[in-house]
Amino acid sequence: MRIPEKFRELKKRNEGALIAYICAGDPTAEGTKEYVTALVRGGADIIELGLPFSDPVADGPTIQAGIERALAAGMTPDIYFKMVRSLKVHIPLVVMTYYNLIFKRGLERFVVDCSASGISGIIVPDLPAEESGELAGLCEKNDIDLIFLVAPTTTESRMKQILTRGTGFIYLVARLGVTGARSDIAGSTSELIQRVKTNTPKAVGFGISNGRQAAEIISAGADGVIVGSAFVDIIASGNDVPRRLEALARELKYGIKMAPE
Amino acid sequence: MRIPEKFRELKKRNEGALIAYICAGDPTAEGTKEYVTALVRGGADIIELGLPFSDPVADGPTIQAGIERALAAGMTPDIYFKMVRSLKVHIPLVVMTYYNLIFKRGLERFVVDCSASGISGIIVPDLPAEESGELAGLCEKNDIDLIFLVAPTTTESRMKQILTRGTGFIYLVARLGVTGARSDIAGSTSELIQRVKTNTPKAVGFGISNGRQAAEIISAGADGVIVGSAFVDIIASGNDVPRRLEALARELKYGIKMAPE
Amino acid sequence: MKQEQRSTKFGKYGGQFVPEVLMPVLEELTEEYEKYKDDPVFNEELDYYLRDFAGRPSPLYYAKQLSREYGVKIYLKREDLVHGGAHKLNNTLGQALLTRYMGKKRIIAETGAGQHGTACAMAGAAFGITTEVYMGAKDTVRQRMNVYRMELMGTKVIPVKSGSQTLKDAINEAMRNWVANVETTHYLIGSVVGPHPYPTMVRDFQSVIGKEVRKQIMEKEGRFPDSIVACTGGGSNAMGIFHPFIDDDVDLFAVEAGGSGMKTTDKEALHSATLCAGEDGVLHGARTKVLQNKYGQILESSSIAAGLDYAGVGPELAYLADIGRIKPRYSLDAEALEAFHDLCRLEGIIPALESSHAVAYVKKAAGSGELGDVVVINISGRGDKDLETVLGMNK
Amino acid sequence: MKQEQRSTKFGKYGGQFVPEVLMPVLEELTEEYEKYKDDPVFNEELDYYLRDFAGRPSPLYYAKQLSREYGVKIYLKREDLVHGGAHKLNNTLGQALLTRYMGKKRIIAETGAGQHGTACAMAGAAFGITTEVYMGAKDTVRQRMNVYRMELMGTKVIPVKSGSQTLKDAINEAMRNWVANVETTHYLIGSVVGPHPYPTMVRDFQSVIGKEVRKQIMEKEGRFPDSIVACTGGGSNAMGIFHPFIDDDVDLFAVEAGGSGMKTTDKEALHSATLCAGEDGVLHGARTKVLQNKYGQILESSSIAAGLDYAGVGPELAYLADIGRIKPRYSLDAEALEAFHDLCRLEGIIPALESSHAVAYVKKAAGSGELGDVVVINISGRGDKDLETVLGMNK
Ligand SMILES: Cc1ncc(COP(=O)(O)O)c(C=O)c1O
Ligand SMILES: Cc1ncc(COP(=O)(O)O)c(C=O)c1O
Repeated sequence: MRIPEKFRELKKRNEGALIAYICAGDPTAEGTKEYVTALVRGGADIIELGLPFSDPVADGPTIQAGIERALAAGMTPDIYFKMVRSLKVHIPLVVMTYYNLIFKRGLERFVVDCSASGISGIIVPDLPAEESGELAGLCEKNDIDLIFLVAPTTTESRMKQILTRGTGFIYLVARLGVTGARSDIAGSTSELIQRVKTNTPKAVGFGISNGRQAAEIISAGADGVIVGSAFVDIIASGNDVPRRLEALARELKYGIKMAPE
Repeated sequence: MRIPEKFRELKKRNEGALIAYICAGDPTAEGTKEYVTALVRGGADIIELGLPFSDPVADGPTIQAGIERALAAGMTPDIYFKMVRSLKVHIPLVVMTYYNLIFKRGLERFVVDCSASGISGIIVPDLPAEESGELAGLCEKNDIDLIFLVAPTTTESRMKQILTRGTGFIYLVARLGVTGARSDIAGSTSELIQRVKTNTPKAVGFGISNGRQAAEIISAGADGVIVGSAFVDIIASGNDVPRRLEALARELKYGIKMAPE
Repeated sequence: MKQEQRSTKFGKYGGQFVPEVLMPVLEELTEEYEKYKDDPVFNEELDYYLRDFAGRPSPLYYAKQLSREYGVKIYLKREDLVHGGAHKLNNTLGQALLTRYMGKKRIIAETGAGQHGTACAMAGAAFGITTEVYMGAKDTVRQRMNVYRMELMGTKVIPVKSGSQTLKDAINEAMRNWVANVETTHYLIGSVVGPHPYPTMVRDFQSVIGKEVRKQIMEKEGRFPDSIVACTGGGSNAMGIFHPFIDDDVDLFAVEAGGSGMKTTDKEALHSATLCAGEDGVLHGARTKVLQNKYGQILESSSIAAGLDYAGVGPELAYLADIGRIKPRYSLDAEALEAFHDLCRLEGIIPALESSHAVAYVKKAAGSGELGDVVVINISGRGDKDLETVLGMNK
Repeated sequence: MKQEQRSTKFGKYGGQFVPEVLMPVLEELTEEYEKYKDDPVFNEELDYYLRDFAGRPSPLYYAKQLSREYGVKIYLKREDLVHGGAHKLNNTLGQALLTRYMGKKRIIAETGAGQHGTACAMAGAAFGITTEVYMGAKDTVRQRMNVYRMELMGTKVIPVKSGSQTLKDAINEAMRNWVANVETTHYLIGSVVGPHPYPTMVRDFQSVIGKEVRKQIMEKEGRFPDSIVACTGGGSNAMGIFHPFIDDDVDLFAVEAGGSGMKTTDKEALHSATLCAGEDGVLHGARTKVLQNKYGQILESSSIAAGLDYAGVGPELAYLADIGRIKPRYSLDAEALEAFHDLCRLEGIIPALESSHAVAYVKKAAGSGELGDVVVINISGRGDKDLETVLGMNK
């Protein structure tokens, strides 16, 4: 399923999107398949599936640890695409990885592999718009969305450039600081949501871990909520993982649905 | 007994002098008395009694160790003079010490103490002739001999100065190197003995440890032989000390007496 | 060459491959650096600190005995005499001063063995700027003395307990902190690596080395050297001494760490010779040569010299190597150790193990004629920090 | 003052109190030194090594933050930047060069903590002269790194196993070796101590420090400082910076090690403050102030700074103190440690614990006005060697 389709479907139901991140191969490729299924059951609308890179400078310690577990267990791009192809889910899948893995595979080959394995979008946290021309062209050619991030610090001129180039959705970096810091959410995040003037859906990520926060984000005007570390934490615990992933997804999705206008 | 008297007496018998060094207070003041007696029994003609100084730069490791034992056992100049006064020997006693002990006591007081306790001569290895004016004057006034060292390196001009100032005997530094190096004795030492042109008796020291060496020194023209480390070694052993001191003195004196002209 | 300096790239290398949050601060830094780099007041103040605080100029010493032994005329550029014991301070003083001119209140940095961290601590103290250094928790134990040195100078050393607890984790953590504090904080990168403008800026601050050599060698030889040899980790001491000679007829040798041999596995390289054996990639914000496996995963690098032990290299060096302006070479651990001993014994100068790689290459190449008659070696630092390593190896 | 320099004495101090064997070699050394000390060729060669090898001139650094904290304008003379990390090399280069001019083939020296030994090793290697250093066996264990440093530079370190196996035994042993090898060997004394001509010669070689300060302070302040403060063990860094100002209106403070307090027993002093608390005596070849008991036995001295831990002091300092030209002062261990921390934190300079005594005195005295408005402190060395000591104290 393509991402815009998913957002259109949700819009019709007047519902925000839950975008769930986990790292492929953490702790095994088989586990990932099971967890994806659990997240879908819990209500995730889009799954971001991390393709692990050895030097994940844009990730926090929790996700870095997940990446390290995945690498230690032997995850590679080849295995990744094979595994994705074998997933039987009917929601959009997005690959999140660092530019060097794409660069090394060859941009075209990477995009074609995405397309062939049923991936709908690509997020590259260390690829700013300025450097993304070639990849964006290939994505367009192959009907893959190239998703960009914007941050509270993003200047107006860069914002324009990003909004012109980004498709699928815009990833808003909330910079929440400590989880649950309400005032923060209400402040800089809603300000950022206002600043991002586009018809492309806006999803907010970084530091969201429960339904109440998710609700606030949606209330502030976002079209979706991105949750990663909270899921990776559950995976790291190794304890009753599928059930707890599903439960958290359900709580988040419930918060999103119940968010006051 | 005064030193010149001793040398006159020996000269009459056509005999060289055995000058024995030990360190006062090594390992105790009582021990020293006993050892002096033993040396006299063995035939020593003059005893050099070291007054121990904390930083004996002119002494070798053996004598340095003796000095350290004496200091550790509590030897001081006060105890030294008291002990010397109590010695009942009828040969000349010479104090050998470093200049700082003399300087600190006061030159005059030191010389008077020597005189009062029956000491006939003073050797100060770190006091060259140039610095010795005041002490020499006091020695003369108090009938104490001030004994100087000459070395193979001593220049002619300094030699003259030393020979003018030195009384009692002239201490020739043999610089034998390794004990028993015959060629060395025959070479630089006899050359030095020739170079020292004076009527004052000449005694050769440093590195002599047996009768044969003593004999060679006397044969080369010396009036006496100074032996220190060999005696201090016996004391350090702590084993049958008085008897062995006496035996070594006897061997040395025998070598001296038997020396071919 | 001139044109490249305006853009963010050196040919196809360089650029800014960083999270979006950092793009604005890099833009700001680029602007501010452009503003001050030719500002007379800024430069006068920097020159003052380089002279009175760091002890510049460092001598160019004719190494008579070494020359005789190696069979080529050797001059040593004595960065080992710079305050802190290495060239690192040239750059940290420059960036710390810039931090003050930019009105920022805080410096962060990452450090591996602690050399760059120490240089940051010195500059931070000299300018009275709050300084925090991220260091892998394992490195803080291995390099306890350097941690202590930094702390003595008022720098907060933050042990990073994630991942392998070494340099790469310290970089991640410093980046994260920067992301969270971009407005107040300058991230002080220690070599000619990272996103634009760092490679250019650090090169410029280190160029004082080469500028001095130009004057000094003219005084001594009446001409430029035939070749200049510098060890290359990230490449800052190399670019610092090379850059002022880039348009001259002087051969420039970048000597990397060949480690225990030029082999790699899927996870690690036995060396750190990125220019010699790396492939194009994107690491730590820039496109450059990288030690990586077939998938693009970065390899663990290896070298007896902690300061050379890095899987990337400055993008400008990658560019200059591609166009043939610099010659990438390597020395093995054992060769560097031998050269270390040579310099100690023959000249009474204890070089850093990093710098010993440059010396070792001269030893190896002098006979071939490749270096010409007069060589300048950049002695990038002193080796007191390396005694335990050398001691261990000798036992 | 001029007249004294011709004789072997400074007033009643100095002289030559050594075994007869050494008198001729001292005479020879005096003559040779007199011959070369104003020789242009000798001096040009020495200047060359001081500049290109040792890294001179060392900066005179205005310590802004320290000045503010202590309340007096402070300049630091940066001997910590000299090759080897201390002023010691100024003297060893001078004497090693003289050794070559005298046609001698071998240098011997004694060392305590290893600073002077290292400086000898550096000079020996630079001039290609066989160098042997005597070191107490205990000190070789305590200062293993310095032993290794010397050995790396080709110096033979001879562990002395007699006596207390420390500095005093090393001195004895070096003396003995000298006595046995006077023709071929120069004994390289590391401070302004020992028999004539050493106190004069070492002072002259170290005077490069004060000569540079004269020029530098005129450039910076347009006038001489009100006072100069230097730590004093044997007194070489102090005499080196004082001597060129001896006829000027500048107050000169010689700061000794007060150790853990100014008390003594019959065997040992808790300090090393010879000028402050010593009495006239004769030690190591010269009449000077000495720490001694009532019989004249030399006391064990004590200080947190190994380089100050000596029961004697240069005879010229004793003389200058007697006539009131220099002011003897002391700082306690704890005060020196505090100043050490101040300088690290406020200026990013890690001083030797020796030099920290001078800093500490400035801290203490700045308020009294005794130092005037502008003070120069001689930072005689860097403190990297002292980290373990400081670390131990802090725990
Ligand atoms: C003495 C020394 N030389 C060289 C290097 C390598 O860095 P670069 O290649 O940036 O000069 C380091 C890094 O720490 C170093 O400490
Ligand atoms: C750094 C430093 N300062 C001072 C001294 C004391 O010596 P002097 O008083 O001769 O300068 C030493 C002696 O080793 C030293 O290493």
